[in-house]
Parts: sequence; structure tokens; C-alpha cells
Amino acid sequence: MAVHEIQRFSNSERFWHITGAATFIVLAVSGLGLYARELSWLTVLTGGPYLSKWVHFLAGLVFALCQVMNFVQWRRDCSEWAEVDGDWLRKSGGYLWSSHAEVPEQGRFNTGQKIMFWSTSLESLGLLTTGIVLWVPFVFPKGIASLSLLFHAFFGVTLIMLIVIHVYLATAANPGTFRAMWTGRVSAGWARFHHARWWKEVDRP
Amino acid sequence: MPGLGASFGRGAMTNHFIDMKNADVIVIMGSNFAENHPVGFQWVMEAVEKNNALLIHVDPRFTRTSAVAHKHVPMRSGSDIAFLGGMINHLLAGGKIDRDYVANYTNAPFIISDKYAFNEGVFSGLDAEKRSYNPESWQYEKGPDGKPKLDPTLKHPRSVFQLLKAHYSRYDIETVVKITGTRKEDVLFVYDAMASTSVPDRSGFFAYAMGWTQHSNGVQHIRTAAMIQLLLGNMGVPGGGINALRGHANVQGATDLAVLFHDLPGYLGLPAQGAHANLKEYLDKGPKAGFWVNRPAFVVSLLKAWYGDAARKENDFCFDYLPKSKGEHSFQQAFNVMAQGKIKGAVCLGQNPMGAGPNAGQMFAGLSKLDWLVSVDFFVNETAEFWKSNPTGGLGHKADPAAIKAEVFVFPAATVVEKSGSFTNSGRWIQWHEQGSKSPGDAKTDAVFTIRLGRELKKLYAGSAEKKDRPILDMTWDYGEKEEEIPARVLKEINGYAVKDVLKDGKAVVKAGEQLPSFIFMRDDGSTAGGCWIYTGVFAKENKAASRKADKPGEGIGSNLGWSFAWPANRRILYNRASADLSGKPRSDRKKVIWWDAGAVNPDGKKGKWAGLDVPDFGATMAPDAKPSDKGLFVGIGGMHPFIMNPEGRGRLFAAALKDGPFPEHYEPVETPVDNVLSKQKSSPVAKIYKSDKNPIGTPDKYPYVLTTYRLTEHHLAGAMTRNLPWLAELMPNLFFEISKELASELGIKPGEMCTISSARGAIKAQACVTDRLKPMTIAGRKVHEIGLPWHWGFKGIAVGDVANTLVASVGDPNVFIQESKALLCDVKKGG
Amino acid sequence: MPKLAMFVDVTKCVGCRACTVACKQWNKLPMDKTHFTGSYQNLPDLTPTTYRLVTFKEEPFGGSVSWHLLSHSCFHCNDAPCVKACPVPGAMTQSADKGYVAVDRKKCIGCKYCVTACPWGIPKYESKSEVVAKCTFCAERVENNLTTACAKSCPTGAIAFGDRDGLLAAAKKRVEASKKIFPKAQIYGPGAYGGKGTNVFYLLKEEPSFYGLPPEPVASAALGLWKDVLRPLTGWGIGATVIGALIHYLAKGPADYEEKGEGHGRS
Amino acid sequence: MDVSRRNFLKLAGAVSAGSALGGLSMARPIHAYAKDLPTKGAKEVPTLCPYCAVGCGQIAHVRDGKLVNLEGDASHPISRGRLCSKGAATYQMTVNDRRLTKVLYRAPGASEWQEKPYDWALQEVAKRFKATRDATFVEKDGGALVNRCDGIAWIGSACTDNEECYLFAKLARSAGIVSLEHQARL
Repeated sequence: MAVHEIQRFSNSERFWHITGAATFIVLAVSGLGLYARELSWLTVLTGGPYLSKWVHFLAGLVFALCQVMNFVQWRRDCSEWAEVDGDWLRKSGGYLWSSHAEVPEQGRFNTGQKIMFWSTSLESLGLLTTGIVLWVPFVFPKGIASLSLLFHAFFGVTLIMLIVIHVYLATAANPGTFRAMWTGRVSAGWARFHHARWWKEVDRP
Repeated sequence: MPGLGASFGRGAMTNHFIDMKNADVIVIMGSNFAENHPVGFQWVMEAVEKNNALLIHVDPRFTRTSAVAHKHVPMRSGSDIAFLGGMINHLLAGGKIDRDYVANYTNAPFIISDKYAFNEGVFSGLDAEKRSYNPESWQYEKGPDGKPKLDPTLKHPRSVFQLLKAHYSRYDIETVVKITGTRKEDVLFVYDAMASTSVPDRSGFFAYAMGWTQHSNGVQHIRTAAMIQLLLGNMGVPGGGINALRGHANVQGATDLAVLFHDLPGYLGLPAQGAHANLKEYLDKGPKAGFWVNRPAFVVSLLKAWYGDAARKENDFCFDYLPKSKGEHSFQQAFNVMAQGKIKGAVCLGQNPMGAGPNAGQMFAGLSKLDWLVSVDFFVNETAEFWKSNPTGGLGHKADPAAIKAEVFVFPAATVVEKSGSFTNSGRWIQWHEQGSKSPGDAKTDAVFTIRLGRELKKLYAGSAEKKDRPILDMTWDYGEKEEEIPARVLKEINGYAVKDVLKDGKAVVKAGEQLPSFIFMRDDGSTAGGCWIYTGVFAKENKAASRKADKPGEGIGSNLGWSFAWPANRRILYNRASADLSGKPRSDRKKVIWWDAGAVNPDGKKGKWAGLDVPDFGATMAPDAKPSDKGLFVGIGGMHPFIMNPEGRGRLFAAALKDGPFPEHYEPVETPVDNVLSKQKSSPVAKIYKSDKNPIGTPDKYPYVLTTYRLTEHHLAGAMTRNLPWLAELMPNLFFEISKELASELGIKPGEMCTISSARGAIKAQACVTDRLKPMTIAGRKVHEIGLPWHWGFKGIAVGDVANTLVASVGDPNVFIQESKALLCDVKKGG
Repeated sequence: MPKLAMFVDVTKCVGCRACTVACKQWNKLPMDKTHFTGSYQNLPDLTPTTYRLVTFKEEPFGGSVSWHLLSHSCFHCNDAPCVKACPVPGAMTQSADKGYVAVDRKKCIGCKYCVTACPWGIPKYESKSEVVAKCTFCAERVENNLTTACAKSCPTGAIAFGDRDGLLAAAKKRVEASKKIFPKAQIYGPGAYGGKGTNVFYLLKEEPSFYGLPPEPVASAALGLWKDVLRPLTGWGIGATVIGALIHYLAKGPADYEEKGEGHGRS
Repeated sequence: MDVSRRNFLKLAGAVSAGSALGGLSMARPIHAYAKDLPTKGAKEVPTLCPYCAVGCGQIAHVRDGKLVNLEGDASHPISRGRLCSKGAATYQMTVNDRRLTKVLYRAPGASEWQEKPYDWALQEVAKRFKATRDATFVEKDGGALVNRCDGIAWIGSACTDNEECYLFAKLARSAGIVSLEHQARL
């Protein structure tokens, strides 16, 4: 018997997110490879140090575009803040303390996802600006270039950390979630479990 | 360099670069030493650092030399003689002279003819119309024995010493300041610094270059300094002397070997029409005393070297073959005559008159009239391509090739690293360079070009019965078939060899076919041949120019007798006999060079010889107490006479040999913004001014500013050797001129702005270098601005720009006909 | 401790620029296109093809003028920021025994971190070849016991090359002598980086800022924060995140939602 | 596609291993430069600076007849290995694309150069030299024997070798030339 399914992400949403995710992996690997000499071996995966520079640069541009598109398509959903968001946070979304059952019903994106959205968006913006500076450091004042070096590294590292959390939460921690992005569809049960408020809005037979 | 020649006997840098480290006071004047000879300048720095020497730069501009000098003293271009004349006055008035030295080693005690006079800036004997002096009244007064009269007390009113005092008493400090525009305290600072070397224990030198020579009285600039050095006893000692800094790798050699109209190799003098009809007359008119009495041997050896077996006693050793000059044939004159259509063909080797010649318009006018022109160079230079651009119209101004009939042949030349040969440096060191790489394409050495051309001419004239063609046919011209061996063969000929056994007291001292070890073996009977007597010794048994045995660094006075060969006879400090006193003892332990070693035993068994740290510039075994003799190598020279080339054996404070006066006198340049403060005679009455429609003389109402030309480290001469080199072109890409901030703001000129500089001869464009390094001066109560202009640019090369020489006048010194490019008048306008 | 050094004594510099050309000659560097803009200097700055530059600056000085000529190039710092910043092993390195810092053009990827890291802006990026270029201390000459090209050619001995300790001692003597004429004379370089110093140091006539040099050369704080703080933390940060996730998974397990396999339509 | 627990563990392991490496302390990278000199195997030829008259020694490194490097001669007592900017650039005087390698000829009134064989040009020059000499030669002037060729100027150079200067003087004087000069009148 067919499971009742709901369309969670449109093709366009999935395209930009999956492309962004793929380029992020490339960026993370090449970025870490260009981050410190100890990690230089990582550049083997992206064609050696020299090619990695270009791969990182070009992937960065693609990633920036994906992030812009993601921002455009999700900014409204991620801009809805309400009482429940505070409640979600107080209950750590049910991940650390409190149980899932205590967490208030969530809309299309839960509070954590919205925070993830805004932090990755801002970090991506930071990475783009500092990245541009680093590509042509000599046209900027020395201080700006040198801060860019620091902040590009900082944003890069913290973004990787955020994404590690994001990946964990989207896979092992929450079975069935990965499918949402991969296929665009979720089971009604999943929807009701994770995004009850949204489920109520969209799953109206 | 007659300025030095007339004073000391030889026209060459008296000391050498390494010797500069021995100085206590260094006055660089008329030279931008650090900028134009940076590597030689290390020895000045060495003196400053290790000898605690005081370094002064006297120059209109604050240059890269001034940047490291203890003191920069600015003065107006063309006022050097006033500055130095004031120093003579200061030394004499203050008694700050080396009195023993002056009395014994200079002509101060000599009595001058009572016909000698000096009035209102003019010496006796002037023919104002012909613009020349008759030097008859400038001679020594002679005694009944025919020898000059002396007053050892120096008190005779007509003694050189008293005349000198009287002449320069007019150069009091106030007058000097009025003429030079220098602050009084600065002038006195220089005077006192130099005066401190009047004791035997201290020495100082003057270093000069074109800043002194390129004036209408350039030779007298050098003369003045020579006189100061004689008064201070600074000649012949370590760290003393007059150090002429030569600008080209081989100016000294080209001069020694007489690529100059008036001379033959070894300063023998080209015979002149009317004066030298035959060999006897030519030789008889030479000096009768001093080492020059050996001139006949040098002349005959030269003729034997040139014409071989054809030169025989019966035919005056082919003396007739030599052309006889008619008046002046100098560089400037040649182009003047060329413009009149009288010179039809020209060969230019390593030479670029279109950029280097004064008054570029005149150069262009000359070249335009040629039937044919040959240029030999590494690059196509402005002269080779003169038919494409007329400099008087500025950069990019096209000439009309169709109107220029001259055929032009340009031959590619080999660079120094592509050939072996020798250069004579400023300090007279003849140094050999080996061939390294091979020349590209058809590039050949100038020697190969010349030899091949000579061979072609011999072929064309072969069989000619005409007498006029004998010199070409009889000229010895066999330098072998191997072109790389030519230079060594030529140097051997220059050194000289025995044609027959050379006899001394009936014994053969040099065997036939052997190289001559020294010029003292040259003979006037045809038994020796030698191309340039002063170079003899350079290639006796071996090529000493290639000798590479240097002294241990820091040891001794830096003579380096085992490195290369210095003419004459490997002497490094000229006139070094003067470093010892009358008895032959060093005058100072600190400044000793040679001394009389009475106990030394010579090969002939006789006792006593000169020993020391250098080759004695003297008879090696001539004792200090030796009386002047009428015979031998040193006629009239006694053991106490250090200046062996002068018949009187002494340095000359008064010199009749120059064309513009026995004492240097300050005259304004031919183009000057002010009157002569010292006399009614504004500029030199005998300065050479070439008459040509291309040579108008400017006046201060139209051209109010003084202009001086100069050189930069990064470029060389007319620039073919540097403006074609990317590494140098990038360092100095564009022609610029230096202008004071004061004048720039008066004229509204901003840094880097393109401006027009004009003189009566033409106008050029250059960018402004607005600087504090030039300052307006007050000359005789008037504010005078000076402009500095480097002259390296032209229209060929990577770095191109207008030809600075467009502005320069065809004006020359009466002795050497050098152009007056260090002081002229110009106007500057904003905009190009 | 590094043994070799260069000492540039500006009081001896005559601005002839032999150093610039000797460097170009040895390294066979092409010319830069320049234009006169009002000063002898013409070359505005170091470039990927000009490793050594002489700056010209005029100042009024005691009734006359002072012409400050400064031949400068890479300082070859000990603990050099450029080396610190470089991400490619062997691309920007320092010789342990000789002390010089050199770029290996074959390994350099043109990331320009060093361009940013250098307090003086010495390394210059060449876009055509995508490498950074700067003074090499004539590494191959030095390794073959030859003097650097610039020091060898310097006519007045303003650039001295040799044993670092010996040169430091000479510099100290020179600065005392120079103070008589230039009261602000000082040695620049050995005190940099909290005393680790540079291997090319200067005797300056004036304050460093007069020549446009940073007064006390230090690696930027940003570089320090990145390399000394952020970098060691990076492993821990990312590692901790991953391990945190792992612990979370083991401790709390996945969300207790189970797919039921049937319709969940609202009923 | 679900990420299984086992898969995730693998991924986490890899990342943490990488991170651990990333956290290693920084060792200063050492680079041993022991490259060969570009002058290795080249012949060292002592030569002289062609610019001013200080007379600085230069060493030319020559390989297969080609100049590969040119620098100061450290054993030279005057220059002690030092050179100025011009001297240091001497290499480029020899190795330079702009150098003339063929004879150029410009016909009367022509506006462009033509390349010509060396020997042809030399013979043509000799012919013109002879023609001008013969046409302008003054054997006697006012009764005096003067043997002067007034119609040709020979402008030599202070940048050429002594031996060359000597040959200029010998040939020019033998041809009767009096306008024999170089640029430096002193």
C-alpha cells in the first residue's frame, strides 16, 4: 500500500540546496586543503594545491549563487518568528533536554532550521565578501585584507561546524529527513511529527 | 687636458681611484662623482669612513653626490674660477701654503718678463679682432746664460709668486660671493678645509669632470685647481692631486692614442702647415729641456711603426706622409665645415653626434650636407637615422628624407665582451679585457672594420704611382688573418719593438725583433718602432695590461703595481718625487711614496736609487743632489725637480702655454645673465664662437635662466648604450629637467608637467622635476634661477625624448674647443 | 639561529640603483613600463619583476636639503608572516641554517595569503604566471657560497652581506657614528617581531615612518589570531562537533518517529 | 537514500581524523635550497665595463659562445666586484633584441633602410672613401707640402679599445684626414 506522501520541497528548492550542498563539500575540502599546510594533503581530492585554488574560487561562486537562491526561496518561511520559537529554544527543540513531545508544533521550518538558515546565509555572505578581498588583496587596504584572511578562515570553520550539525540532524538524528531533500517528498507521518503546523496547512486532502 | 699639462707636464689624472682612500679632504667640484662614477666613489667613501676625511661637494645642484657629502656648497654654473681664485687669495693672504714646496717645486720664484701686464680682465698681447693672444710677453725673464732668472726669496715684484698674489688679491671674499651666489660662510668652509692640507702630513684632492671642462674657459678651471694643489703641496702625494674623472671607458686611451685632430699618439702633436715643413723643423720646435728632449726618438719610432721599411732616414722617416693641419679641425669645427659642404664623407665609430654634439641643429645641418656617412654601432643610433628626424623640431619631428642626399651605411659592431683589447681608465691604468661571447650576425669589432677598410683601400690604390697614395700603400697593415688575434698584435706595435739591435754605449740592450721594455730604449735613428711611447712597457715580454696581481686588500697606499699597467712606466701617482724633500727623505711619514735609498746597489754597480711604494716618476737612479745636465734623458732636470716633463722641472703657477692667459681669470660664460663683477671684460676675449646661422647667441632679456646640462647614473652619453637596454630604460624613461620650487611656483609648473625649454638655438620638451635640490641665487644683487637638464635622450631606443644638445651653443674653449654646455641661457614655459 | 644577513646603510646609499639592476640581471627579470612623474624614482613600487627598489625622498635639512635614498626589498624575517600564512608545503619557506625566505615558483599556487600577511607588502602577485614573486636572497648564489647580487654590486658598500652577528655589531657601531649627523638615526629590523628580527636590516637616518615603513614591524594580529588561535582550535572545533553529534546519537538516538507504512491522512 | 548508522560512523571517523591532524602544532617548514647556479659549467672570462672610465672589472659567464651572465669581478682592486646600474646592465648591451646584426644601407633620398651583405657594403664604402679623398686631397697649400684630405671626417670614439683608436689614427692620418676626432674634447 502506498504511503501517503506530501511534497515538501519543490524541484527548484532541491536544485539549489543540493547544488549548494555539493559545492559546499568541494569548498570545505579544498578550503581546508588551502587552510593550513598540515591539511594540504586534502587538496589531492581537488586536483592538488594549484587546482584547488581555482576549484575553491569557482565553487565559491557557485555556492554563493546557490545561497542567494536559497535565501530568496526560503527567506519568507524563515522570517516568521513567533512565541513558539522561544518555546522551541527553551526546550532545545527536544534534542538535548525536554522531549520531542514537549516541543510546540512547528511550521514549515522549525526554529533551529530558521537559525541555521540565517547563520549560514550570513556566514556565506561573509565568506563571499572576504573571499573577494582575498582574491585581489592588493586592491584593498592592508587591514581589510588581513582581517579578511582571518574572517574567511573563521567563517569557513564555523560554517563547517554548522553544516556538520545540519547534516547530522538531517540524517542520523532524524530518520526520513534526508529523503525530504533528496526526493522532495515526505510521508504525512513525518510531516505531522516534525512540522505539525505546516502539515495541517498543506495536507488537506 | 692642457689645464693639467700646462701646470704639471702631463694632461692626465695625477693619482688614481684607489689612492683616493688616502685623502684627508676631498673637494668634488665640477663633477657629480657618486652619480657618474659610483664604483670609483667607493674610494671616497673609504676615505670618509677609514681616514675620517671631510667630503665637500661644490655644485650648482644638490645631486646624489651631495646626498652623501658632509657638505654641499651650491654655486652658480660658470663661476668656478671666481670660487677657486678666491681660495688662492685666501691661502696666500692667510699664509696657508706649503712654503717649502712652493719655493722648491713650483715656478713661484721665476721672474716674468717686464712686458707682461694684466688690465681690466685682459692679459698683454691680445689681438681682439682675431680673438687670440700673442704669448710673447708671458715668458720668463732670462739671464745672460739664457736660463730663466729666479728669486728664491719670492720677493721680486715680477716673481711668479708676487704676480700671483697681486692677481688674486682682487678675488676677495665679498667679490667671490657676489659672483658665485654662495653664502660667505660656505665659501670659507671650503677654503679652510682645503687650507688644512697645506701641511705635509695632510693631503686633499680635487675631483672634477665635465662641470669644469665644458666652459668657454674650461681649461682654466682646471688650471686654477692645479695651482691650489701646488700651493698646498698636494701634488705627488697619496690622497692628493687633481683627479680628472673620465666619462667614457676609454677617453684617456682615445686621447693618448690621439683620436684628436691636433695630436699624434703619445702627445707628439700633429705637424701644422707653416710651422713644420720637414722632420727637422718639427723636432727642433719641440722642448729643449725636460724629458721631452727625447721626443725625436718617440716621433721616429712612431713613423717606423706606421710606415715600416718605407720609413728611412733619407726620406725623413716618411714625415711628409703625415697631414699638416691648417688651423683648427675640432669636432665642432668639423661639423661647421661639413655644413658648408666642404666635408663630403664621414665615418662615425661608436659615436653619435646627433645626440652628443653641441648644437644638434648644427650637427643636423652638417650631416645633411654629406655625400656619404658610415656609422658603426651596436644599435641604430640617432646619427645613423638623422635623415628621419630633425632634432630642432623636437621629438617626432620628421626630416624630409627625399631632400637628404647622403648615402648611409650602418655596420653592426661587437660589444666589449665580444672582443679582446684594452681600455685605459681614468687613472691611466691600461687594462686588458678578454673576448667572451661571439658576436651575433655580421657584427664585427671596430678593429676588424678598420683593418678591412684599410685593406680595401690598399687594393683600390694598388698600382697607383701618385705620391699622395704612398701613405696608404706603405702603411704597415699586416695584423694576421686571425681576427681574434688582432688586438694583441696591435698592442705589441703600440708598445714598440726593436727593428735593429738597440745600442747603448755600443752594446745591444734590446735585440732586433724583441719588444721594447721601456721608452728609454727608443731611438731616433730608425732602429726602433713603437706606436705610442707612453704605453711602452705594456707589452714587453708579456701583456702587462692583462696582469692580475692585486695588492692584498687594505695594504699599503693601494698602488697595485702588479695589476695592469699604468702609463708612463707603470707609475701610479704622478710626480711622486714631490712627496720627498730636497734630500730625498719623505716629507711626511704619513704621506710617503718614494724616497732616496743611498745604500742600494744598482746592477751597474753604482750606489743609490729611488725606492718606495710606487714606481718613481723620476730618473730611477738620479740622486736628489744631482745637478741639471745638458745631456742624457733628463736635460735640464736636476735631482730636486719633480716635474720632469716641464723644461724647468717645476710645477707651474704661471703658465704661458695656454691660449687664454698665464693665470686663470674669471669670465662670465658666453651666455650669462649678469655682468662680470671683476672686470669690464664680460666673457673670455678669446673664447671660440663658431659663426653659423645655426648658432645665434642668446641674451638674458629673452632667455633669463641659467641652464646647465648633466648626466645621470642610469644613462650614458647620448644614450645608445643605455636607452636601448630595458633595465636602464625603465629606471629613467623620460627626459626631464630640474627646476627649483621657487621658479616652478612662479611659472605655475607642477611636478611631472611637460614644459618647453628654449634657447637661442632651439626648443625642446621635457617634464618638470620640481625640487628643493636647486635654489635660486643672488648674483651681484640679482636673483638668478638655474635649470638642470640631463642630456642623454634622443629619438631612437626604448626610452626616447628630445635631444638636450639642441639648446647648446657652438661655443668652445680656445685651447681644446670643448663646448660650453655647462652654462648657457634658456627660457622655460609651461606646456609642451 | 640564522647565520646570514644583509645590512643596508642608508647613509652610504647614493641611489645609483645598481642593486635593482644587478638583481634583474641575475634573475633575468623583464623591464617594467614606467613613466616620469616628477621624481628620479620612476618605479613606483616593487613589482613581480622588480624585487629591489630604491625610493627617493627629499626633505629640507639644516638650511640645505636631504635626499633620502632607500634601497629596499624583502626583509627575510625570522618567523616570517608570509611563511606562516602560506598554505602549500614548500612554497614559501625559510632556510633553517641561512635564514632567508624564498618562494618556490613551482610550488606557489598564487593564493596571495603572503601578499596580505607581509607587513611591508613585499611579495607581489603576478597574474600572468599566477605566482607570487619577491627577493630570493639569491638563494642559489648563497647556497653556493656567493654574495647576493645586490650586495655584491653595491658601489658604496651600502648593502653589506655576511654573517648576521657580525653585521649586527657593525650596524650598532654605524648607528652611533651616524647619530652625530642624523640624531634620529636608528637600526630597523632586528627588533621586529618581539626581537626575533629580520635578516635584512637597515640603518635609517630618520624614523621608519618617514620612509613609509611601519614603525615596529609585527605580523598582523589577524594573522596571529588565524594561525595561532583559530588554527589549533579548528581541529578541536570540527572534531568536537562531530563527536558531539556522535555522542548525541549514542545517548539520545534518533528521533522516535517511525514510519508507519500507512496513510496518515487527517481523520 | 538513507544514511545508515554504520555509514555515518565511517564519515564521522574520517572527519575527526582530519580534524585531529588539523590541530597539530605548527612546525616551521624548512626548505633546503641547493639549486645549481645558472652559471654552472660556464667559462669565466675577465672583461671590463664599457661605460665610464673607472675601469671596473667584470666577469662574463660564457657557455657555447653565448653570454649567460655578467657581473662584477671580485678580484679587481678598483671595483672589488662592484658595479653601478649601468655596469650591472652590461649583459643587456650584448644580449639584446634591438641589436644590429646586419649592415643597413640607405640610398640617397630613400626613406627606408635596406639590409646588405657586409663585404658589399665595405667595398662600397672604400670606393666612396677613395673618390672623396681623391677629389678633396690637398697635396700642396701655398707651396707647402701638406698632404691633407679635407673632405673626410673620421669621428672615433672614447668607447673603443686602445688598439682600435690606434688603428683609427694610423689609417686616418695615412689617408691624410685632419678632422680626426672623438666626442670628448678635454
